[in-house]
Amino acid sequence: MQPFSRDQMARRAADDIPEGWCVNLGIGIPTLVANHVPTDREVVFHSENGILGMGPAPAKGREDPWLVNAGKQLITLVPGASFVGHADSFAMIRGGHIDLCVLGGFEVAENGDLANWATSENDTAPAVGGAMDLAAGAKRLWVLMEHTTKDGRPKVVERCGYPLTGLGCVTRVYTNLAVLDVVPGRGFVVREMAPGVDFETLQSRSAARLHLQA
Amino acid sequence: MQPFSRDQMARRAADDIPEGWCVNLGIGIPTLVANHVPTDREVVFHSENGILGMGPAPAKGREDPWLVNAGKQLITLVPGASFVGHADSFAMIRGGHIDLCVLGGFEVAENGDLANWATSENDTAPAVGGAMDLAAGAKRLWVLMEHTTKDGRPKVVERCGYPLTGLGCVTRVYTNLAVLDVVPGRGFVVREMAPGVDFETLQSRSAARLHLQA
Amino acid sequence: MINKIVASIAEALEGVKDGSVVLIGGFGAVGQPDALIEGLIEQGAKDLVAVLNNAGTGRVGVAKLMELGRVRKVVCSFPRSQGSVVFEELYREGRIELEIVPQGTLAERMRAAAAGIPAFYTATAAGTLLERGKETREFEGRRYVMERALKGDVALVEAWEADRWGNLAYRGSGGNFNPVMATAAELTVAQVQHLRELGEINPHMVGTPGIYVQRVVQVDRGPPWTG
Amino acid sequence: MINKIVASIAEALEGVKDGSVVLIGGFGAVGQPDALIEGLIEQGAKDLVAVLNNAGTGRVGVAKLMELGRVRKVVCSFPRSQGSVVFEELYREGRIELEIVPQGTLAERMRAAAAGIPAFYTATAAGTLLERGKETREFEGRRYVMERALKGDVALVEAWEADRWGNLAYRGSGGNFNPVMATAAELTVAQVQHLRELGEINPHMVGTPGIYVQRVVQVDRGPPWTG
Repeated sequence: MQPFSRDQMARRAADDIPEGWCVNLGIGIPTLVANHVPTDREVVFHSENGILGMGPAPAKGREDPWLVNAGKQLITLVPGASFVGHADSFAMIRGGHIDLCVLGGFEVAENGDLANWATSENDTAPAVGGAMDLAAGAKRLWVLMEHTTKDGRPKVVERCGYPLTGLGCVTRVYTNLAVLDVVPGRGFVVREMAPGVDFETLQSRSAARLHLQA
Repeated sequence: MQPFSRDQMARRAADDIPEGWCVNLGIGIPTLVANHVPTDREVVFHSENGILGMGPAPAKGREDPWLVNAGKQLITLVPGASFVGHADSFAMIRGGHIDLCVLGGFEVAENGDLANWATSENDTAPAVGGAMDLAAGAKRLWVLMEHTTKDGRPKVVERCGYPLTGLGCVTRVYTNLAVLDVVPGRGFVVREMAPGVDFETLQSRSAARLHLQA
Repeated sequence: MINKIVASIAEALEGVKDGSVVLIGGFGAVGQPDALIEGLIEQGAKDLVAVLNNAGTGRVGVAKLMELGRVRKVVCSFPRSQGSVVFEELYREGRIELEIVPQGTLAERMRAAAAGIPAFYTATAAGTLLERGKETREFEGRRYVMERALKGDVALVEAWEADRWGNLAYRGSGGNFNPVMATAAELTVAQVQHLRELGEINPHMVGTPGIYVQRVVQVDRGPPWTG
Repeated sequence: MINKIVASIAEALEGVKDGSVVLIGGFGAVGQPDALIEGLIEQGAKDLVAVLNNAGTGRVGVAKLMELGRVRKVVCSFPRSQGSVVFEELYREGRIELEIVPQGTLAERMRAAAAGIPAFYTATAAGTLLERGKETREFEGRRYVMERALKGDVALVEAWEADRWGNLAYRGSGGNFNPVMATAAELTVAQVQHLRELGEINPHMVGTPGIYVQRVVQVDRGPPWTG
C-alpha cells in the first residue's frame, strides 16, 4: 500500500481544478494545493483578508511585508489581482461567488456534514475563523485530510461526532488513501484509490458505507 | 411683508450649517443651499450617486461629463473628494453618517412627519428616489419649502394629509415666511420670521399651532 | 487562459432568456450601459423584469425596450421623471407592472443578494405606504421593515476600463449602481470604453473584481450624454 | 478648516471611556493599529469589550491590555492561535468573557451597524453550535440565523496614508478589517504612516471616506512585523 503523501493529495486536488475557477484554500495542508496547479492553467486564488489573485510565496529578498494571506504568510500577487476589505471579501464567500473552497477536516459525514473547528461541545473557546462562512457559502467544498486519525479512528463517518462546521456542504474528500465524492442521497462514492489500496481495506478504515462508482 | 426669496431661504439654511458637517441636498431648491455656504467654511457635500466632496457647477468649457450629482447636473469635485458605489453611498445615508439632509416638502407636521413624495394614496406610480432613505437615516433633516401652496393652503400642518416620506424626521423648516424648529413634545417653534411678518400672520397661514421661543 | 472579453454585443448577450430579471446600471446617462441595452433590444428576450433607478426617458434605450412590449415589470425608485413618457403611457394602460423601491433599499437588496443575505431590516419606509405587505419589527424601540434580497439573472453594467479577467474600474461618478448590480446577477455583462492588459489596473483601483463579471465587451461610446 | 489630524497618540485617544466597545483592525500584523493599542494601554480605559479577529499574541499589544485586566470581553473569530497565551490563561481562570463569531459574520455585523441594519439573516453557522440562543428562520427551504448589528464606541484602525479630512488609503492587504471597522464606530481613530495634502489621494483610491473618521495620527512604524 502506497498512501498518498500530503503533496500527492494536494496534487490530486489541484489536478481537478479547472481553469477559471476562483478558489479559497484553507490554512494548513490545503494551502499546498496552489503549488500543484500547472502554471499554464489560470486559477484565481482568494484569501479571506481581501485578496483576489494571490500568487506564490515571494522569492527571498522580494518580500512585501504588507502582503499576507489568511494564514498570515507572506505572499505575492499575480497580474489581475485586486484588493477588497473584509466585509466585501466575505460577501464573495457568503454570497456563493467562490467556485471552490478546500479545507482540512476532523470528520466528514456521508450526508456532507463537516466537522473541522472544535473537538468537543465542551470546548468553549474554539477558533472558528472563516470556516463556517466558507462551508455555508462556497459553491463547492472539498476536504483534504488523512483518512484516519493518528490512532487509527476513521474520519470518514456516517454522522459527525464533533461539533459541525457546516451541514451537507462537502462535495468531495481527498485523503491519503482515496478520493471520495459525497453524493446527495447516496453517500461516499469512491473516485480513486491510492496505489495498492483495495476497496475492502478502504472500507475497513472508514466508518461509513462506501460505494463504487456506478 | 417681505417674504424670503428662494435664494434667501437657501442662504438662511446655509448660514446655519457649521463647518465640518457632511450634507446631502435634495434636488430642486435645496440644491441652492450649496451656493450660499461661505467659501471659507468647509462643508462636505454628499451626493446619492456616490460622491463625497461635491463642488459647484463647472465653468464653461471645464465640464466633465462623467461627473453628475443626484439631480443629474454636471458638477465638480473639491480636493478631498472620494467616490463610492450606490450601496456604500446609501449605507452612509441609512447608517446615520450624514450630518444633515435638506429636502423639499409638500407638508411638514408638528410631530416631525414629512410628506414630500406622493400627493395621493391613489397615485400608484410616485417617484420616491432616495427621499425615504434620507428621511430615515440622516442625523438631521431640514425642509426648505414655501409656507403655503400656490392656492394658499398651509404646508405646515398638525398631521400630514399626503402619504408620508418619513416619521418624526424633520428637525427644522425654512419657508418663505419663517424658520421653524420642530421640537419633540412641543411642535413648531418659531426661530425667525421674514421681515415684516408678524406672529399672527404666520399663525394664520399655518395649520398647526406655532410657539414662540421660550 | 481566462478570457472574458467577447468580440461583439451579440455575443455578450447570448443566451439571455425570456422572463429574465435584468439589472441595468447607471444613474442618468453616466454609467449607463447603453450599447448593451440596444443589444438587448436586438437580442429579442421578452417578458423581462427590469431593475434600474429610473423607468427610461424618451423613446430610446430602456424606454424603447418597454415600448416594444418586452418589459413585464419595472423595479425602480424613480419611475416618473422628465421624459418618462413611454413608461407612463404603458402604466396608465395597465400594460406594465411597477414595484417602487426606495433608492437605498434597492441598492441594499441587491447587495444582500450578493452577500448571501436573504433578508434584512431597515428603517427606510417604516410607517409609510411602501411598507405595505411587508413584515415589520421593532428593534430597540424603533420600527423596521424586513426587505428581501433582489437577485438578477443578468446585470448590464458600464465601466471605464476592464481586463480579460473581468476586473472593472470606473471613471468619475460612473460607478453608481454598477458595482452593486455587477455583484448581484448570475450573468454580469460589462460594456467598457477601454481594454487593459492584465495587471495594468492598480489592484486598489478595481471597482468590481473579475469574480463578479462573466463577459466584457469594448464599445467606444465617448462621453455620456448629459444634455 | 476641517482638520482631523491630531498631534499625539494621547490626543487621538482622549475621552475613550471605561466600558467602551473597541473595534481593533488588522489581520495578523498587517493593518494592525499597534501604536493606538499601546496608546490605549497608557490611556487607562478599562472594562473594555475588544472586537477583533484574534485574541492577541505574546504579551504585547492587545495581549498586554488583557493581561492588565482591562478587557472584560473579547468578540472574535479565532481566539486560540499561536501565542494567544494571555487570553488562554485569563479564559481558563474565568477572568475574561468570550463571544465567538464566524469571521464573515463578524465583518457583516459591523457592516450592518454602519448601514443602519439592526439585523440580517445568514446561512453561516446555521445548524451549528454557534446558532445557539439565536433566532433561526427558513427562506426558500434553507435555514438561516438572525444576526444583530455590532457597533463600536471606538474603532482603532491603521492605514497607509490619510489627509486632514480623514480620508484613508490602504497598502497591500492592509485594509482587511480596517475599512469595515472604520464605518462601524462612533469614534474612529486612524493611525497612518503618511499624511497627504487634501486632494493628493486619488478619489477612487480612498478606501475609507473621511466621513467615517474622526481623528488621524501619523506614526512612523515602518513595515508590519511578519516574522
